[in-house]
Amino acid sequence: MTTPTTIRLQRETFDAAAEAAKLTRGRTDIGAVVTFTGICRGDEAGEPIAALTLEHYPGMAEEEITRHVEEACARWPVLGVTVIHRYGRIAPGEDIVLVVTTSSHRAAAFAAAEFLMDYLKTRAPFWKQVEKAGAKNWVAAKESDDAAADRWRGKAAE
Amino acid sequence: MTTPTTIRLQRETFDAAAEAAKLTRGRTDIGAVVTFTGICRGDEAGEPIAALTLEHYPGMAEEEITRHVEEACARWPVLGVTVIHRYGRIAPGEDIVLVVTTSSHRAAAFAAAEFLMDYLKTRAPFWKQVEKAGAKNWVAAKESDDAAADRWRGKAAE
Amino acid sequence: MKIRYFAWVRERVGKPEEEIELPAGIATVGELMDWLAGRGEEYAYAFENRKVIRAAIDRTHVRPDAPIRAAREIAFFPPMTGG
Amino acid sequence: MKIRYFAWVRERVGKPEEEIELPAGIATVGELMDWLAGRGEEYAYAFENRKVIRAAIDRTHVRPDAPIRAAREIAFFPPMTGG
Repeated sequence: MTTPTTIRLQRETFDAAAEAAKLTRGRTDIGAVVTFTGICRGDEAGEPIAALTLEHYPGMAEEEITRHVEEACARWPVLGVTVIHRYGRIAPGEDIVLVVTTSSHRAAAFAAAEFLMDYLKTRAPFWKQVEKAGAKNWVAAKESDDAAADRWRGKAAE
Repeated sequence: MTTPTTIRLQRETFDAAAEAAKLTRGRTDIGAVVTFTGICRGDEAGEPIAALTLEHYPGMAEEEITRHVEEACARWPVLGVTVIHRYGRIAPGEDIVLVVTTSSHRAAAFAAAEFLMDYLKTRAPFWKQVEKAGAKNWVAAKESDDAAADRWRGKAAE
Repeated sequence: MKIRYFAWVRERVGKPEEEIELPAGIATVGELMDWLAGRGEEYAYAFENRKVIRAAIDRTHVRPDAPIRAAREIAFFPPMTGG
Repeated sequence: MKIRYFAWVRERVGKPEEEIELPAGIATVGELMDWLAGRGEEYAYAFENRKVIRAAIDRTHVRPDAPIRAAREIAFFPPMTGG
């Protein structure tokens, strides 16, 4: 059976609980659900921010996320995956990204969710611009995110 | 500031989304929310089950979970932790356990949630009995769970 | 001293808890298990494989060599299967 | 051939995309960046630090030595900061 997967890019916010419920409804083979929600914080480097604006590469973003969801399904015995990534202007406290993974056991659900988040941070074509005191600046990529993504390379499925 | 933590043992089911919302409401320092939900599966070793019954050691269970939540707060920069563990009879498809962790960044939220689940599996005084075709049997502890818990010992905070 | 039993240890002993008068010469959790095992058939069955039985003194996990003199409550149970 | 720009590469070049006629002798992504950088001040600024610029051919990440002959769409952008 193919693993049910949902990948959506959208301006609107999302309902994490409803998305998790869609993956578990009517099934009794799922023993573990991991939900990761990324939220727009109200400050960056100690300074308050007004908003984030996320630009993305339409088409490529969907394809890149799809490739990584397929890789997660191949590496771990997950029973369902949902990834939703917002673009456009996002205010502090609003959700940015959602990853939900389900599995019979917790290890696979945790690993797949972390893997997907690490890759979304470094490989999915999204760029964050931060508005602070009237000025807009592009957020620089973090080396720690590259290191987090690199730890999955060449690592056998657990 | 002390990290807000909630620890509850209860017969009733819980609302994972409401618990996550309590940890994030009115805050703009949270960038990551990880929610783990453990669910009663409908089969064990290929055979259908009627229900699980969870016995616990009242008093010790709360204390043991509290100690591990405190350890998680000391090891990772988490901004909030909620652990809810049910006891009593639980039917397939029903939730058993909830762990929610929040942090500024995803790595701490993921690590603290996994650490807590690994310890709940092996150190919190709960015992699962499975009902199958009229017979009740105690679930045996899994070596893989002990190994998962052991990987946190002596490991420095990341 | 209060002794509590959980899960299949409780089922085999046939009661969830009891008060005991600790005999002289029983100093550790392991010695207490040996003594309990000699109290009758149901206890012998509950403690037949002492290596898998876990213990807690006053709600804290302990090893078989833990001293029990100061204990108010000692619990015996199988490996935990929560989560 | 369609060239697309994102984030600050787009801002510096001053347009989100354009059609170009690939000159003879430009075989790789890196060579295309060199050629684009020579097209004017805004391009020189956009491509001044070529090491940090990432590229995709037909929506797949590629390295600077990737051949571009068969490409329909080539995109240039800074390191990604999604998630």
